[in-house]
Amino acid sequence: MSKPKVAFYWCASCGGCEEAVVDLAEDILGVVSAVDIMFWPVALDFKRHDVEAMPDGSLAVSFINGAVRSSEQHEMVEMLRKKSQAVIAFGSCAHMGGIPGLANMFGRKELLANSYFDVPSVINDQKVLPQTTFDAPEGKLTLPEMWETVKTLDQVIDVDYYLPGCPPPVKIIKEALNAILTGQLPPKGAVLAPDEALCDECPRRDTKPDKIIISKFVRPHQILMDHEKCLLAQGLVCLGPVTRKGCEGSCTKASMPCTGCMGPTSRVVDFGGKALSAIASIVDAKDEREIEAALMEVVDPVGTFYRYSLPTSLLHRRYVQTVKEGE
Amino acid sequence: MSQPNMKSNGTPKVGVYVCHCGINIAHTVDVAETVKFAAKLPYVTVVRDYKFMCSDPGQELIQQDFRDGKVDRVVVASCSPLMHEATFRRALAEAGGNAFMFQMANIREHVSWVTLDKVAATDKAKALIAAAVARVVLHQPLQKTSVPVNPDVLIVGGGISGIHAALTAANAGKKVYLVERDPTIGGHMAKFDKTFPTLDCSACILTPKMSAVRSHPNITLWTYSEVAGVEGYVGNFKVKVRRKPRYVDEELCVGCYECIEACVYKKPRFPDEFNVGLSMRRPIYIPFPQATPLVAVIDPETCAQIKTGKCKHPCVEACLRNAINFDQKEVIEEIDVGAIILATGFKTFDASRVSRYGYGKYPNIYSSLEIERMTNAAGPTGGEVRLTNGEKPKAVGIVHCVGSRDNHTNQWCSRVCCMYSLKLAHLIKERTEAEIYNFYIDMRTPGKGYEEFYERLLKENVHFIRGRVAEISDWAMTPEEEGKLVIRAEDTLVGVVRRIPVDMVVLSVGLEPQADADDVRRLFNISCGKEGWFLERHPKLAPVSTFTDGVFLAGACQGPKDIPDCVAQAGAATAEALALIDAGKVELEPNTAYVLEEVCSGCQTCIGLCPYSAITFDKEKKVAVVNGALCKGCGTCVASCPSGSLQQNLFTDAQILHEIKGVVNYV
Amino acid sequence: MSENKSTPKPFEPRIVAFFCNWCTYTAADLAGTARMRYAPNVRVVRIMCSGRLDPQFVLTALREGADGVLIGGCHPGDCHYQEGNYKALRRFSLFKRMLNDLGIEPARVRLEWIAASEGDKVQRVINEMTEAVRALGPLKLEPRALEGLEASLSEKAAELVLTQGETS
Amino acid sequence: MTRKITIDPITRLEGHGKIDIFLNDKGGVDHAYLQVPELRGFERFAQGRPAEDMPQITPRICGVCPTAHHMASTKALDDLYKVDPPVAAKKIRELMYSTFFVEDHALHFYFLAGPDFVVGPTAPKAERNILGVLGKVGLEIGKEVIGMRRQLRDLMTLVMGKTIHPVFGLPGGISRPIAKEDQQKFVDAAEHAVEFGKFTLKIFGDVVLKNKAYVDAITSDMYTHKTYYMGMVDKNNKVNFYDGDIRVVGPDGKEQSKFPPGRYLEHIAEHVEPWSYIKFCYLKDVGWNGFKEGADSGVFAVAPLARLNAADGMATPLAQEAYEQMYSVLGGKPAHFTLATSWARLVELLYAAERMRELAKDPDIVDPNVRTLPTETPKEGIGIVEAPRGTLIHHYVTDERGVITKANLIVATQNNAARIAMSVDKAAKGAITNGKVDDGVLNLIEMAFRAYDPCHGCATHALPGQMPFLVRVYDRTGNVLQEIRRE
Repeated sequence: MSKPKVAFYWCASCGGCEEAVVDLAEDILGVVSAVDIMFWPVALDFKRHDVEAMPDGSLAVSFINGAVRSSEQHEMVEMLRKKSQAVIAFGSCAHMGGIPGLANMFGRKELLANSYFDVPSVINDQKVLPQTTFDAPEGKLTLPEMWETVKTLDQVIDVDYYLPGCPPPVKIIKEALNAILTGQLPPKGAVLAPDEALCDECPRRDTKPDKIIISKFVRPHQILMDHEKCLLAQGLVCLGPVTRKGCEGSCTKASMPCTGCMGPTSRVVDFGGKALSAIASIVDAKDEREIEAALMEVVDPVGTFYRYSLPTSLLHRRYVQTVKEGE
Repeated sequence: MSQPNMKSNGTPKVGVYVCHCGINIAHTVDVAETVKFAAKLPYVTVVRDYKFMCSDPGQELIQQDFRDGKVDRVVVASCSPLMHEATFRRALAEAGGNAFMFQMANIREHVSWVTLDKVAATDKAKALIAAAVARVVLHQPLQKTSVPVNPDVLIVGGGISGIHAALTAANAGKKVYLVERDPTIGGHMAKFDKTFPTLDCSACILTPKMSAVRSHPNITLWTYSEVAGVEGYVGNFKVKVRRKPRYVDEELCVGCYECIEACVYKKPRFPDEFNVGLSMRRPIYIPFPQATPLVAVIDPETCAQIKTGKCKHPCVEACLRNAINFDQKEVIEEIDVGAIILATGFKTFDASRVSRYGYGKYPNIYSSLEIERMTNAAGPTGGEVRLTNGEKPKAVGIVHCVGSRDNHTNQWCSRVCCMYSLKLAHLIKERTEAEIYNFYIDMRTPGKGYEEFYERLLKENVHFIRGRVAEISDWAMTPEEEGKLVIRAEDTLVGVVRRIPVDMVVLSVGLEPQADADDVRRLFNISCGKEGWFLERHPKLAPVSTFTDGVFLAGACQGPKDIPDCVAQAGAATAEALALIDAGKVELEPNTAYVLEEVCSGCQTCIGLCPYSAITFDKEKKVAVVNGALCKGCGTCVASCPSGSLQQNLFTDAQILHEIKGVVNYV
Repeated sequence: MSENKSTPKPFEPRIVAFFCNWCTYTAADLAGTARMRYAPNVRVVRIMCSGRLDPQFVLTALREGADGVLIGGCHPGDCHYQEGNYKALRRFSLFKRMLNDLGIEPARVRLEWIAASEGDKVQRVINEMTEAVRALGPLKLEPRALEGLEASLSEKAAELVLTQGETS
Repeated sequence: MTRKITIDPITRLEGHGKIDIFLNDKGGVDHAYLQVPELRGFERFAQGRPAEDMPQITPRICGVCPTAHHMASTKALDDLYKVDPPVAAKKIRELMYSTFFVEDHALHFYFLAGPDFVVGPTAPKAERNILGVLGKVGLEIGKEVIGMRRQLRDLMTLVMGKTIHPVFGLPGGISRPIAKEDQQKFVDAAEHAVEFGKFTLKIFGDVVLKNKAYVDAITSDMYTHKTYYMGMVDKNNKVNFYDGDIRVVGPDGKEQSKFPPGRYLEHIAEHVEPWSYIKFCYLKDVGWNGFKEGADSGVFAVAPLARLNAADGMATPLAQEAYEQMYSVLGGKPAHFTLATSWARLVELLYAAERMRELAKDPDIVDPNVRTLPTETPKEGIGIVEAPRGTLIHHYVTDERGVITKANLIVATQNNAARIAMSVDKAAKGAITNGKVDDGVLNLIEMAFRAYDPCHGCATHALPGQMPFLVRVYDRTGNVLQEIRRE
């Protein structure tokens, strides 16, 4: 019986997810022997027309990381969708939009203007902007056009499973691979990580006071953290209680609060909304002014509560008229 | 909309029943249209409309469909759930269903009664129906839990209402705690000489009840005390009572007055509260001869010993029973009761707020309460009505509606002023033969024997002038007005402005909520109406109940009342309390929170948020645990649970989110 | 003459209200009993306490098509459950900042303290808010997914909450 | 009528570079353009975020060198709050950074550039990958490489929280100290790394330098540009990755300028072209004169070879040895041979290992005091480090609450962008004659910029640099005559 065929693919991502796969280290050899990797741009030779030539559904699984930002990425993932029995959104960007998703707070036009006009090191008197088509003396040059909005993988194609994390913890990747190889997958749509919040496996868990009531939230650079005690109890906005476990508290071990890259549990429909609710509720103040003072140091609610998940927020963003460059 | 949970429910079969409520709904909402609409909603198997769903035949429609297996859950679109939710839940249960497989759409109070535009009203009704259907699809069968009721009763306020309630409950064999703020019970009624319309002696009918309270084996009387805290819930309240030190041992004192006579203040020089300042008392005093308990009390504000510690305190020596004890401290009593009756009464309107009536500016202008004391045989003047110069008044004006029916002060009618004004007119005339002028807006004399009493006063040649008094001054325009108080008012019957010179004016002040009514209502977690009177659960159908189960209202704290009404209501409130107690247990709405143990991460966010300490942390399982008996179902913890691992029966995230989807995306 | 056809229907705001059972919901009943007329644009979802209000509810309402959300709770100190309204206030104070950063006008999401006796306030607030939102116009949100997937997304959300709705 | 060859990332995915080669009728190359087709706008959406989040947000620009972004960002925060971290914090940061360098340089040599040198540019493409390398050097070594990498990354995880996207950097220090009992692990790993560095250089010597074909390739004109070079140096003008001044030398190797990070704007400017999303850095005081070589063109290079050119030597003995050996073979400083970058990288690897060893043994690194709390009101901060791929600049302006109002990020590959474009053009011109393009030819072109290890992920906040290729050769009517693909 032939080995299952798998593909790894990346969209708008940082490459950290590929690195995470490489971090399987010795185990990667095990994986390589258990499956046929048909397609992995970063590491192996492959041919697009080979993929095109594959019969639909001939790939057992495609692991796709990165947010989707352009029609070209869209084309590619749609093709992979056709060729694959299962598509797994790999990592925070494919799962929830990830950090690049924060770009949805702004228009593409703003991004371009800022990068090519505003930053102090640029000297651009002619106000030159990269053009989708440009007639060089020798001929026509083209650049692909970016979408106005960063999208998650399941906002452009149907996704079977999600592997959360920025990047997904090696342990979670291994377990997912095993589940696939042994055919022990949960129902479609599931996130391939435990459905409990991080506190459950956080090394600081047993230091929690009986009641967590915060008189004033602080930012990490404002205090010397206790290296044992619950970070939330120290007044830091730690999203461990909101966030899926699976990383074993890699950030809290380093005395830094959880920022939520593993995303919410299955029982939460909007990560940011829920996180905000939990954090605001434990403030120990009753009148408006006190409350605002207590929450003052949460200077950036969107960036704090939707750090990795803005494109999946229920609001998503206000409707924007897509603008062509230069307009 | 997504598939509901088939495992536990099977495919839902929703029955939708739209009520016309006569024409209350049907007049504005196109019922037929909503029925057509509802029929298309997912999982709806039966849709009916009916004139009055709450009627027996209406309920029978539901029950029949259930028995026939046509529906397994029900939406009724009619009035507010606060009105009839219980009715329909019962109907469903009686038919063998589960009472909580039910949801109500409020298309009367929230739609037909507040909307003129029929199209808009129908549209809104559809939205609410769609929401109810979307939600009921996810309902789960639930069981009510019940907890035992503590049979003891707390009664707050020792006026006639509180006294009557206490005696009634005690006579029914219940243990009663009666808490009164003043040193004695009796309230306002104890201050009156006579009561209208029968003119029987107030003391004669009240004092026996007062001493009955004192001596009743089932009644614990705590005067000079206040409720300091209330916790718990219907059937199981935990109450803290603060007993202020009176510096006289209640058990030892026999009320012999020796200590009072011995006081270093040979002459009484402090305003006497009971006589509303018309007379003076000493720092150590007994409010009045029939005070209950008949125990002296020392006023720490005025007692030299307590203030300076430099008093020879002859009172101590004077007391043969060594009852006086300056070391007495405040005591907090903690009691458990099953029901609470509030009978905290009223205060009278401060006449000086209407400056044009000259109260406090001119001599011989009195509030009605002051005259009540003056006319009282046991009062400061021994029952004589006298001017400040000691002479009898030859002409007295009685001004009605001072602080009542007046947009500048209080809008409401105080209900008792007309009658007590007539009573005072009679008493003053009886004692002084003076000419009495009543200035009234309307004479309001509903009540047994009241109109007859009015007739009688007319025969007694008391003058009645219909018109609101404009001003009272000492400004004389004619010789005969010299040295008199001149009442200027329009006589609306004759249509002329009249100036009536009198020697004495009685201002018939209205009734107002107690100054601290707002604190008290918070203490007992009930509401006040806009005017500040305690809010009854329903003005007609639940006039002595409040929105807080187990807390009942008696007397004027709920609104102005005369003595008969107060007593009647006290009886009613007691009956409600007894009904609650004798049922033995209370059923609790099962809308409690619950933890999904298998997925709770033990983050403990919820624990500090529960106002009832109903959530604890299981150190073994490392999960939060909700104590269903303590949980009141506010759902705060659910909204705060960071991982959605806490839910609330009847208000799960799923149910509410579906209701929202339904209410917005109903077409 | 053909103008009538071409002119679109005037914008009618859709507002979802979350009313506390003990105060604002009762007040709304009172307004009804007193036959106070007010704008028909608000649809009420009853909750036991403003403290039950999860910001996810507001976000869901807006995502589903509401142009505004009104939250009604008991006056400070009056909460039937002692402190639920303070929790609502805490969440709201941070939430409105976040909405603002996301470009949602403050007037679209409003928190009001309305006592059981204040039927007239229900009337006033609903009329005010309806006009305020009407003035702002429809809340247009970017579709979260490409054609076709939007539905399946909300399905998914529904499934998620359902699986947990079962666990009672 | 010109023909057009497109060398395009097979995935057609933004972030991969894309090369268009225009051929003239004689089949020679008119011009070859390297395009970078994506922008993610981190600089824009950094605005409104609290500054202390930057060390966690900016690494998402690139998951291959997140530690570099993390460090640059953290140093920018020190400057922003004008706070000086305790000695232990500084040393631990540099320890981590050295560890990262060893690991990253190793990855590049063995996995990415290695195939060209170890297996050979003209070897069959199927062998020209990590497996080929292993075939040549033996599986044992392969295991050694993987094992080394894991050992180092485990230590990075221990201190930085995560290796991919670290979290430990804070203004004024780091989030938590190193436990005494852990110090030995670092010492062991460092010793191991030094051996690894030596032995990697040995492989390079054996396999590459003993092969005349390579040495010729390295020194061939096709891979040579006489430009300025930039790198960070310590006070003795020795190479330093974590801290120091920026030094620029001219094509003649003489110091052109030397400045502290805070003054970068006086020396570095960015030029925009309409045909690429990447911005091209140049020396401000020389000016932009197009894609040209020489002293009058502001074009300059960064990354290993540039760093070595810009410095007077290495701060550790073994590395200094290797440094001298390299220049003696290459015929002195500065070396203009692009392909020598891989060699320079191995010299740096050895330096990083030695530096790691020094720091690992330093008693200071287990001092519990690793934070100085900021007291100043934040305003503006600049942080510069040497990323493996070259000079990396983070520059933030904030309001008084420390919320970013402006951010400027200049990354290694932008600094190299102009020179890379020139290299590709030159290599194409050298490699393609009579319009014949085959696999070997393509590799010759690819080698020209792979040596820079360009990270377009960093450069445009798109994806990291190793690009699979598609080459289409069109005839006059635009039909595909020839198609060649490769990894």
